[in-house]
Amino acid sequence: MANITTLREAVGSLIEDGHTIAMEGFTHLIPFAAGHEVVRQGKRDLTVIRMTPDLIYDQLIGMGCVRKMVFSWGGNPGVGSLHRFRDAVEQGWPHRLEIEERSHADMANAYAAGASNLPFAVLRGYVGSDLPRYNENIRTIECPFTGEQLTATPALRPDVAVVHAQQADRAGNVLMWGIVGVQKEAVLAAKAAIVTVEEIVDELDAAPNAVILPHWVVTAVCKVPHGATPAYAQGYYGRDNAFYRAWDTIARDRDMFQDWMRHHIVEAADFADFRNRLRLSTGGEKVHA
Amino acid sequence: MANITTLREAVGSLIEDGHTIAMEGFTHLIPFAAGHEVVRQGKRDLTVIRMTPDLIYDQLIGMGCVRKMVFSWGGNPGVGSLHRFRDAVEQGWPHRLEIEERSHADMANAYAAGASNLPFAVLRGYVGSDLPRYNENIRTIECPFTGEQLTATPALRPDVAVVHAQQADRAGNVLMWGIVGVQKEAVLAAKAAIVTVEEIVDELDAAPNAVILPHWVVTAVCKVPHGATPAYAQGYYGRDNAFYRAWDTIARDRDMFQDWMRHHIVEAADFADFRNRLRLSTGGEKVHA
Amino acid sequence: MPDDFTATEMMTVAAARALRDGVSCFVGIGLPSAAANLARATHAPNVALIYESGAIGTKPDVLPLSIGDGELSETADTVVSVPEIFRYWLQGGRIDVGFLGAAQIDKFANINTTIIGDYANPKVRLPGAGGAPEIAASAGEVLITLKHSKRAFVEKLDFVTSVGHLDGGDARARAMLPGRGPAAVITDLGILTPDPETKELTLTHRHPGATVEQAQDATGWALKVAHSVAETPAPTAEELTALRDLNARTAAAHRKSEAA
Amino acid sequence: MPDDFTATEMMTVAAARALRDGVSCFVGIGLPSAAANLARATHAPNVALIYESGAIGTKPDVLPLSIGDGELSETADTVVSVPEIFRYWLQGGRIDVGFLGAAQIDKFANINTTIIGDYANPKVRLPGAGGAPEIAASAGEVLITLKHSKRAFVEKLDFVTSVGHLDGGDARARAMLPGRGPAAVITDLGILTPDPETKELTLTHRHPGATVEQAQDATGWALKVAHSVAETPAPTAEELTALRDLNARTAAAHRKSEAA
Repeated sequence: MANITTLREAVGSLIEDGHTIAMEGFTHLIPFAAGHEVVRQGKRDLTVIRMTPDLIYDQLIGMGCVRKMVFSWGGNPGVGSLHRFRDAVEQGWPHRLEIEERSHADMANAYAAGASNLPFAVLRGYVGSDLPRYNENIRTIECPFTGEQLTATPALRPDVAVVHAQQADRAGNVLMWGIVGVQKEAVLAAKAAIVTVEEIVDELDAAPNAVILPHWVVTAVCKVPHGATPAYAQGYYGRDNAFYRAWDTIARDRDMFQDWMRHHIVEAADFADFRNRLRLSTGGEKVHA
Repeated sequence: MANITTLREAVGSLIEDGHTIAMEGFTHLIPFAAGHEVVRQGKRDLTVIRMTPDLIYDQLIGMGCVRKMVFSWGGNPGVGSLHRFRDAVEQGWPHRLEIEERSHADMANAYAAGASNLPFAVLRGYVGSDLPRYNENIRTIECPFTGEQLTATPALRPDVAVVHAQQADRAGNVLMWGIVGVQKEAVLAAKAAIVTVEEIVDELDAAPNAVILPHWVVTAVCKVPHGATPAYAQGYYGRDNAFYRAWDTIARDRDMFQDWMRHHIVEAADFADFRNRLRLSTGGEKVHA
Repeated sequence: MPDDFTATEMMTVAAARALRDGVSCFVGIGLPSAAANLARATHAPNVALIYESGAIGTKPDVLPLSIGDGELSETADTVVSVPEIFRYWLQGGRIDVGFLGAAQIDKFANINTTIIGDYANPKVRLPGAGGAPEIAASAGEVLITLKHSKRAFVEKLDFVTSVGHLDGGDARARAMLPGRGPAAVITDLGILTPDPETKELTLTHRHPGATVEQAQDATGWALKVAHSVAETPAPTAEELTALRDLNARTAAAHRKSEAA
Repeated sequence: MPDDFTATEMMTVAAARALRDGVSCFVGIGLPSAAANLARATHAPNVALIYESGAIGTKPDVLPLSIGDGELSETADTVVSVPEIFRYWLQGGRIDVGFLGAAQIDKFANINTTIIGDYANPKVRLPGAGGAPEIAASAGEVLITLKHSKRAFVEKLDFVTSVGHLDGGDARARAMLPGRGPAAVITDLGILTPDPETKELTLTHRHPGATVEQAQDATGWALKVAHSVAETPAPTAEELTALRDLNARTAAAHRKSEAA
């Protein structure tokens, strides 16, 4: 049932103001192109879920799209802080950001519970940690056999999951490989799923037991080459570590951030245009998608 | 830490009378060679866990090795009954067999809970079924968020898991592909694991995200070519459907069963010898392992 | 129209027709597997077949003898672990149709595959539950296929392994079961569907050559019969050819594997 | 013996030495990753490195900048999903050593990576928990490496993100925590290990050129000092070469990827 369409159409028709969305991809395959499209379409009042908010949510937060964020590690990997996230939490700019903070183990289990149509997940988590004091959604549950106290955490059930993958075929079956994170769980936990892919091929040359999302669990498939830039897509391109470092400067200052976002993303026609603008602004040449 | 050794040594040193063992493999990769070795060594008083007891446990039950069986589907796939299992349950021959009966979904979740070091699993299971009336280990648990009633089932934590795989490397890293069942979960849920393999190779040519058991979670690796016969090993040999059908006749009669087991398994030196005896008794030629 | 077909062929064809194209179908072994693969070979090329062994989107060219044959894995879109298939796919609500067989069935399409007689002291020990209790609960709807006989269609099950419509009416909804439950029971004599209100199985179709009386005689309770019982259209030439080809390929493949 | 090395090099070498060969090690990013990979390049070639991104048995030739670099996946024995890595491998009890960094640490090696100041009204919002709370709880033992300063080594944490020895003594055992907790804290000045009884961190080693007084001055509580404080052996030529080669390869790879 996957609809092979444009990213503009997929984001426009599936993501609504006020929705809960999960854009996943653990360092690898982060759906940046889709994040930009959400910014361009000016979505508002979103609850955004992501284990590692990374630059993709720093951009959404700074542009005022986000009401609440559910996350477990909010840094710029290998660089330092996410300044727009910090500014929202520390100074309430551009507005107050509600946060629900968990651990990686919790969120990974909570996505798996969502994919499994369970209302909660059970884990050995948080013993001795202060996190449960600040998150009433972290509770305890007793084992009915041993009496042990374990952690219960509510399943994650986003309205829309957004992930990026290497390939889809013409029916919309999706193949990803390498670090696959919680993408399958996020897609299966969600009511609808948008998948951007590097390329659409006639036939997926999948290994036995490969990570496949069949077309009938994907709502929309959109071809967006380099759609995970500045993250990486194994077999296609590496991580743009320089961009991650440059972001530290861009995002540190509110005005610089807004100018940069306006020029590179808001005023861009699409992700290919963003890549051209970025290449030009960093002294490179125009590229053709 | 995997010890590359003989199956005789592995079964002899790791499986003790009274142990709880799980020999898994879902139709594919059933560790028949290991089952024979347990019979040959005359292990007794075992609790045996397996989703689909198949011929491997029919043999153990008929030979009197088993005190209790935990299972979810006890038939001869595509053929009919497991006669030794039925004889034990219906007539108490060769002695009374204690059974703990669950569903596939329950056992799959319970292995996953064991692998996750949780005392129990939560599932949507058994609503309206009579099974919970006859298994006090099927209980209910309340979601601390929604109040929903769900099924709780105790984790499976065998003393020893036994599985068969296609390949290991010289360090004892194990690779399997195709239908992988609950083998990874059984191994990770167990205190010790024996893995028989078709071959030991210099280097595993594994796909990204392949199903691998690293050597440090495997206790013993034993090379046993055709070790899943009469089940199949993808890439190596097909399922011996004729044997599955012949078993219906062999196992239906107590004497015929005992004679067959004595001649083909108990008196065989090892699995290669079993295969020769089987080939000879079915009119074929002697094979060399 | 071919006039020469067996009751089993008619049953398989009727069961296959009950599967709509484009759905995801969790397939039990035996008759359900034959029907599901016949559907894929005829009117439902885009059905996604899922087996409890973990094969997703499998397209076997021959019928598997077991639920985990190599053919299922080799022709699948992918194969996942058994915990995953039950957690993410079945319980996760991704299965439109569950296709089951049974040893015993009652008038509300509850089924028994566990035991004949007393549980502690059984007359016949059947294989047991397998995946059925959760397929019956979680699939969007359930199709059941089994041969019609008084031994199978009983007033009271010796053991309820997997739920149909419980004691009828809105019992499933009250029990918070995720799926809608059995939509049809296809036998070698006809088709039974639950009454929209009471959920009691009602004979709506009789197969060519079979009579309402035969169906009633082969049922262990007073079988409800629809106001007007339609005759199931006989297998078309295309259906019969597809089914016989499938069976012939299956037999040849199994002979070959046994000779190997 | 090379006499020219930085305090960071000494810290990395000392942290690497703390990792025994043959263990399975769940590696945090940053200093722990450098130390673990240095260990693998020197005395611990058979250490199995696991990253929370799902890479198992990874053998990166350069240091990953992020926890999920392609280098980790390409050189791994296999890569599993993130739920699996936390469920089957960490919580499953398959990890011998967890290797963590921290922003703040207290005398019982509890750590803070969440917030400086008040949670609702923070002075500095740090990245947060990541995998640390469950690594700290479930790994067989924990190694922690961070630079020594009064800002980091505090009397009272602003927030306990991940447990060390709680309030000391047998508190971990009473809390039913699966792992034994922090076994050593390796800083740029020396090595602290928990007192066997009280579990209070105790300075047992000072690095060459560092003094006990420096360590005490850089600690926000009255630092307990072992009866006899050993001098950490300086990095060997082999260790320094391996570390510098690793850093040089890493810098070259990152330059190359940026130029690409």
